[in-house]
Amino acid sequence: MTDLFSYLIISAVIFTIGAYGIITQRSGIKILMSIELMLNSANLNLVAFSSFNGNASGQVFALFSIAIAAAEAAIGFAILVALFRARDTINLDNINILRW
Amino acid sequence: MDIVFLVLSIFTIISSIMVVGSKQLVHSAVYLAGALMGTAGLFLLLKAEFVAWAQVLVYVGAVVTLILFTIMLTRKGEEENGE
Amino acid sequence: MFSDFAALIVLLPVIAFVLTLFLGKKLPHGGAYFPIAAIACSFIISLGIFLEIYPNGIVQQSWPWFANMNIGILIDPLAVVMLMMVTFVSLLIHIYAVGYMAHDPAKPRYFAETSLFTAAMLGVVLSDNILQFFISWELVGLCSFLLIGFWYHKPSAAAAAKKAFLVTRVGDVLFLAGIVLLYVNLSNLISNHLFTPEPGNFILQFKTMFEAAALIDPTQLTYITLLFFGGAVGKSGQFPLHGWLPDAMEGPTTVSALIHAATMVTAGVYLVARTFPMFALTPATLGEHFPALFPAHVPDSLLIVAYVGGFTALFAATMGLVMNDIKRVLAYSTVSQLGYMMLALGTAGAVLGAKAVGISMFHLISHAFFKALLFLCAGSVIHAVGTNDIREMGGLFSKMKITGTTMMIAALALAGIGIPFLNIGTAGFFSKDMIIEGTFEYGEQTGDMIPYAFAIIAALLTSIYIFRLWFMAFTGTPRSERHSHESPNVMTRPLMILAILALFFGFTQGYFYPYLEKNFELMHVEVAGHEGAAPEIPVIVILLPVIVGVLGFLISYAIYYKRMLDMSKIISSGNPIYKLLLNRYYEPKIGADMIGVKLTHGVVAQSGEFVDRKIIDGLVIDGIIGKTAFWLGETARKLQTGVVQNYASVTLLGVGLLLLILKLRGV
Amino acid sequence: MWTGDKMITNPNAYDLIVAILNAIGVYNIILGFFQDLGMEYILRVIIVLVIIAVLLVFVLLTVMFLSWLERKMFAVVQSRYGPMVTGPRGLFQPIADGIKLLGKEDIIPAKADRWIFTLAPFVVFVSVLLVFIPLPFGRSLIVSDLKVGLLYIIAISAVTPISILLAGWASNNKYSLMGAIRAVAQDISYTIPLAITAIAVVVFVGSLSTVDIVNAQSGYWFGFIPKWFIFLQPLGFILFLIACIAEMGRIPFDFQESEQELVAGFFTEYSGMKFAMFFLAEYAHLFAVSGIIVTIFLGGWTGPALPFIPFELTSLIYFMIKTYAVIFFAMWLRDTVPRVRIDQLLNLGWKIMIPLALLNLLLAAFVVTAGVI
Repeated sequence: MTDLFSYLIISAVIFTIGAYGIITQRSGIKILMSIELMLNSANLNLVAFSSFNGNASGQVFALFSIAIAAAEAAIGFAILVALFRARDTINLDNINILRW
Repeated sequence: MDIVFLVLSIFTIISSIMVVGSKQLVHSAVYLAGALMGTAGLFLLLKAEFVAWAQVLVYVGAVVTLILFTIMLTRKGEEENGE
Repeated sequence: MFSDFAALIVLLPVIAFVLTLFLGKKLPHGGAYFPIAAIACSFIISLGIFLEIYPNGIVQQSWPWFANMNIGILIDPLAVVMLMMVTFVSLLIHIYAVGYMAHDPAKPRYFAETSLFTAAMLGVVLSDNILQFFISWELVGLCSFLLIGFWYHKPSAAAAAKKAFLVTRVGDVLFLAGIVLLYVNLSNLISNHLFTPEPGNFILQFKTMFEAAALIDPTQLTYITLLFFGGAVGKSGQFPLHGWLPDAMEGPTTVSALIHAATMVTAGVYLVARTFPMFALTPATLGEHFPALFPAHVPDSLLIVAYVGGFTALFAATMGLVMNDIKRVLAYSTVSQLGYMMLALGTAGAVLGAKAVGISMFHLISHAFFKALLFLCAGSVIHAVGTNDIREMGGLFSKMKITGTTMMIAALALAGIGIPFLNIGTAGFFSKDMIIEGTFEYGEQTGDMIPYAFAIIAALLTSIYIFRLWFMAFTGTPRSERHSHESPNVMTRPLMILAILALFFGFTQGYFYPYLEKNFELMHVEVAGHEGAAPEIPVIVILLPVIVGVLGFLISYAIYYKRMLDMSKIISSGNPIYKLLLNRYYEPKIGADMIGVKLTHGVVAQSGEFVDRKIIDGLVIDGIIGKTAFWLGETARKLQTGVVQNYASVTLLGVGLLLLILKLRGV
Repeated sequence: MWTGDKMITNPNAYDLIVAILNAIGVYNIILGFFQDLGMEYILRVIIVLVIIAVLLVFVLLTVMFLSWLERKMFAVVQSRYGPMVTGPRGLFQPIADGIKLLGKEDIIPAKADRWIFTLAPFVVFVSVLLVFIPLPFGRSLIVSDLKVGLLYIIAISAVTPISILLAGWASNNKYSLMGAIRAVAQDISYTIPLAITAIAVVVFVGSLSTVDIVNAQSGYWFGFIPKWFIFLQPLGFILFLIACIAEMGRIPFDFQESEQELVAGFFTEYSGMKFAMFFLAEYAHLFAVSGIIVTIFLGGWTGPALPFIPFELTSLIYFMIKTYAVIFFAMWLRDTVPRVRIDQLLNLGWKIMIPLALLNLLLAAFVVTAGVI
C-alpha cells in the first residue's frame, strides 16, 4: 500500500503545474483549465487525507469542491464566450478593460 | 497495488503537463480529461468510489464538455492565439 | 378556545393581503373574496373572544422578542370592543367595495391594500406593548399613504397621499420620542432598583408601564403623555395637524370610510384611551401656576387633551359648514367628532376617572357606525351622480330611496337626535349626550365651562352642516343632467346593516359603560377620578344637546329646503368669514407655502446647502483631504494592470511568503 | 461513508464461475495447481478474462442481431422485405456488413486532427462497453456489483458526449461540428432529468448498487402486482424513458446525425473500421440503455422461478425479454415518429423535463419520509 506522502507529492506536482499554467498562459481557456487542475489537486489532497485518517469528511469536502468547480467552470466559460462575442478574442492580454 | 499507483500517477502527471504544454487547445482539453480520469483512478485506489465517479461525472462529463464547447464557440480566437 | 386563535385575527388579513396581491389578477372581483373571508373570520374570532371573556376576563399572550422586548396580545374590554367594531365595519366596507370598485382595473391592489390596512389596525388594537403598537401604527400610516394615493396618476391624489404621510409623520415622530423617553425613564427606574417588573413582564408592556407610571418623575410623565398625545393628534387629525384629513378624500370613498370610520383616525383616540392611566397621573401644574387661566386639580395632560379636542370639535365644524365637496363635509365632521372623543377623554377623565374611557369609546364606536354609513352613502351618491360637488346634486331622494333613508338615519345619529328621559334615540344621541354631560360635570366641578361651550356650539354646527348636506343632495330639483340610479344590492345591503346599527346601537349603553369602566381594574391599575359628589345635572343641560340638534335641523330646513334665506347673497359678497372658512382658515396656505416653501425650503434647506457646499465641500474637496485622496488614488490605480497573470503571481507569492513566515515561526 | 467495504456482497459472475467449477468438482484441482506454482492471482486473472470475453461476445452478438432487427423492422413497417439474401431471412447481413467495413480504406481527411480523429471512436466504443460492467443480466450474472453502480453508469454515460464532440471537431467539417454540438447540447440537457429520476429510485432503495435496486423490486403487492418501480413511479419512468431516448440520440431526438440537415452528423467523415465502431457503439448503447431501464424500472431479472431450471438461467431470460421489449419500443418509435425541432427539444428538456423530474423526486422523498412505503 502506498503511503500518504506519495499522494501528497502527486498532488503538489499537479498543483504546481496548474499554477505554472495560470502564470504563463495567455488564453483564457487555458487559464481556466489550469485552475481546474489546481482544484483537482486539492481534491486529491482531501481524499487522500480522508482515506488515510479514516474520516469521511474529507470526501464530503471533495464533493463540495467538485460541485464548486463545476459552477466556477460554467461561469468562467460563459464569461469567456461573452467576452469573445464582445471583443473577438479570448487572449487575456487584450482583455484588460477593467484596468484603470 | 504499487504498480497501479505508479502507472496512474505518471499518467496523471504527464497529462497535466500536456494540458499546459500542448499547443492545441483541444488537445489540452483532452489531456485535461485524461488528467482528471487519472485522478479519479487515484480516488478509486484510495477507496473513495463515490468521489471518484462523481469526479468522472462532473469533471469529465460536464466541465471538459463545457471547455470543449467554449473552444468551439471561440474558434477564431483560438486560431489567432494558437501560435 | 377562541382566545387561542387570537393571533389569527391579525394574521388572516395579512395572509389575505399576500394572496390577493399575487393571485388577485387571475380571480373574479380582483380576489376580493380573500380579504372578505379573512376579515369575516377575524370578526367571528373577535366575537367568540368577546363572548368568552365577558364580563371579567382578559386575554394575554406574550412571546419574548429581542433584548427586553416582547411580542404580545392583550385583549381587554377596550380592545375587544374595538376589535369587533374594526372587523365588522371593515367587513361591511369590503363587501360594499366589491360593488363600488367593480369598474376599477386595479382592484387586486385595492383589496390587498385595504386588507393590509385592516390587519395593521387590528395589530394596533391587539398590541400588548407600546413598541408593537407603534410598529402597527406606522404600518397603518403606510397603508393610508398607499390608499389615499390609490389613484396615483391623479396629481391631487398623489399630493394628498404625500401630505397625509408627512403630516402624520410629525405626530409619529413625537410618538416615537415619547416611547424613547418612556423607555429611558423605565430603564432608569429598573436599574436604580426603584421598580422591578413582575416576572414574565417586559419593559414596554402596557401593564409594566401602568405599574411604573406612578414612580416616574411627574414632569417627565407629562412630557411622555404629551408626546403620545402628539402622535394621537397627528393620526386623529386634531388641530393643528388636521390638514391631511380632508385632503385624504382623494382616495376612493370606501377608503375614506375605512380611514375615517373604522381604522386609522380612531387609532389616535385609542392610543390616548389605552394609555389613559398615565394621562390621569400627570400633575396639575398649569392650574397651580396660572390660576386665572386654568382650572385647578386637573392633570395637565388631560387638560391639554380636553382643550385641543374641544377646540378641534368646534373649529372643524365651522369649516364643515361651507364645504361643497360631499366627502369634505364628512371629513371635517370626522375631525370634529374625533375632537369630541378627545374632549371626553380630557374632561370626563379629569372628573370621572376610568369612566371617561367608556364614554369616549362609546362615541368612537357609534361614530364608526354612522360615519361609515355616511361615507358609504356618499359613495353610493357619487357612484350614481359622478361628482363630489353637492351643488351639482339635488332631488336624489326620489331616485335613491335606500341611500337617502339610510343617510338620513346617519345624519340623525350624527346630530344626536333622540328623546331625552325616555332614553329613546339614535346611537349618537346617547354617546354625544354623555360627552356633553361629562363636560358639564367637569365644568361644575372645576369651574371651567369653556369645554362645555365648545361642545354645545359644535353640536349645533354639526347638526346644521349635516342636514345642509342632506337637503342639498337629496331634495330640491336635480341640478345636473346625469341619469342617476340606486346602487346595486352589494352596496345597499351594507348600508342597511349599518343604518340598523346607527339606530339601535345606543341601547347597549347600559352594558357598555360598566364593561369598559372595569378595563383598567382588570389589569390591576388604579385610575383615580377627581373624587367629588356627582353634581345634580339640571334639566336644561340634559335637554340642550337635543335642542341644539333640532335647532340645527330647523335652520338647515329653513335655509336649504324652504329657501327662506338666500344663501348666495351671503356667500358671494366677499364675506370675509365665508372666505376664511372656505379657505379652511388658510391652513393649506400656511402649511404648504409658509412652513413648506418659505421656512423649510427657503431658510433651513438653503442654509443647509450653504454650509454643505461652501464650507464642508470647500474644506474637504478642495482642501488637503481631497487632494491627498486624489493623489493616493492616482498612484494606487496603476497597481491594477488588468493582466490576470500579475494578480495570480502576486497571490501565489503572498501565499508562499505566508507559508514561509509560518514555517519560520515554527507553527 | 463509502470508504469501508460492504459486509455482504451480492454474488457476481466470478462467484458463479467458481460455484460452477466447484459443482463440477474441478475448482480445487485447478486452484491447487496454481497454488503449487505460487501464482494464485493468475487464476483470478484468467477467470476475469473469461468473464470479459463472454460479455464482449455476448454484447457484440446482440448488437449484430439488433442492427439486423432494426433494418428488418423498418422494412416491415414500410411494407418491404429488408435484408433477405445473406443467411436465413438475411440474418447474417450484419456479418457481411462488418466484413465489408473492415475491408474499406480507412480515410482520414487531410485537414483533420489525426490524433483526436482516431481517438474519438475508441472512446465512444469503450465508454459504451464499460456501462455493461455493473449491469445485472441475471441473478449472479453481473461482472461486478459496484457499490455505486448507478452513479457509475451515469458517470460513464457522461463521457460519451466528449468523444462525440471530439469526433465532430477533429473532422474539420462544419456539418460534423454542428452535429457534435447539437449532440452535446442535447446530452447535457437530458442527463440532468435522467440523473434526477434515477435518484428518485435510489431514494426508495437506499442503495446505488444495481443488484440492490433489482432485489428491491422482487415480490408482489397484493399478491399479483410486481413491485416494479414503474408502478411506484410512473412519472419517473416516462421521464427516464424520454431522457434515455434523447440521450441515445434516436428518433425523434436524433439531432446529432439528422441526415436531412447534416449529412450524417458527427461521423460524416468516418469510414471503415472507425465507422464500424461508431455503428457498433450506437447499438451497444441501445442495448445498454434498455438494460438500465429494465433494471431500474421494470424489475430487472426478477420473475417467477421455474422448476428444474436454475434461476440464473431463467433470470437471464426474463431480463432479455424485458430488454427486448424496451428495444422494440425504441425501434418502433423510430419507425413511426417524425423528428422534433431542436428548439422544441431543448425547451422540452429544460422547461418541462427538469421541473417534472424535480417534482418526481420531491414526491418520492415525501413518500419515503412519510413512511407510506
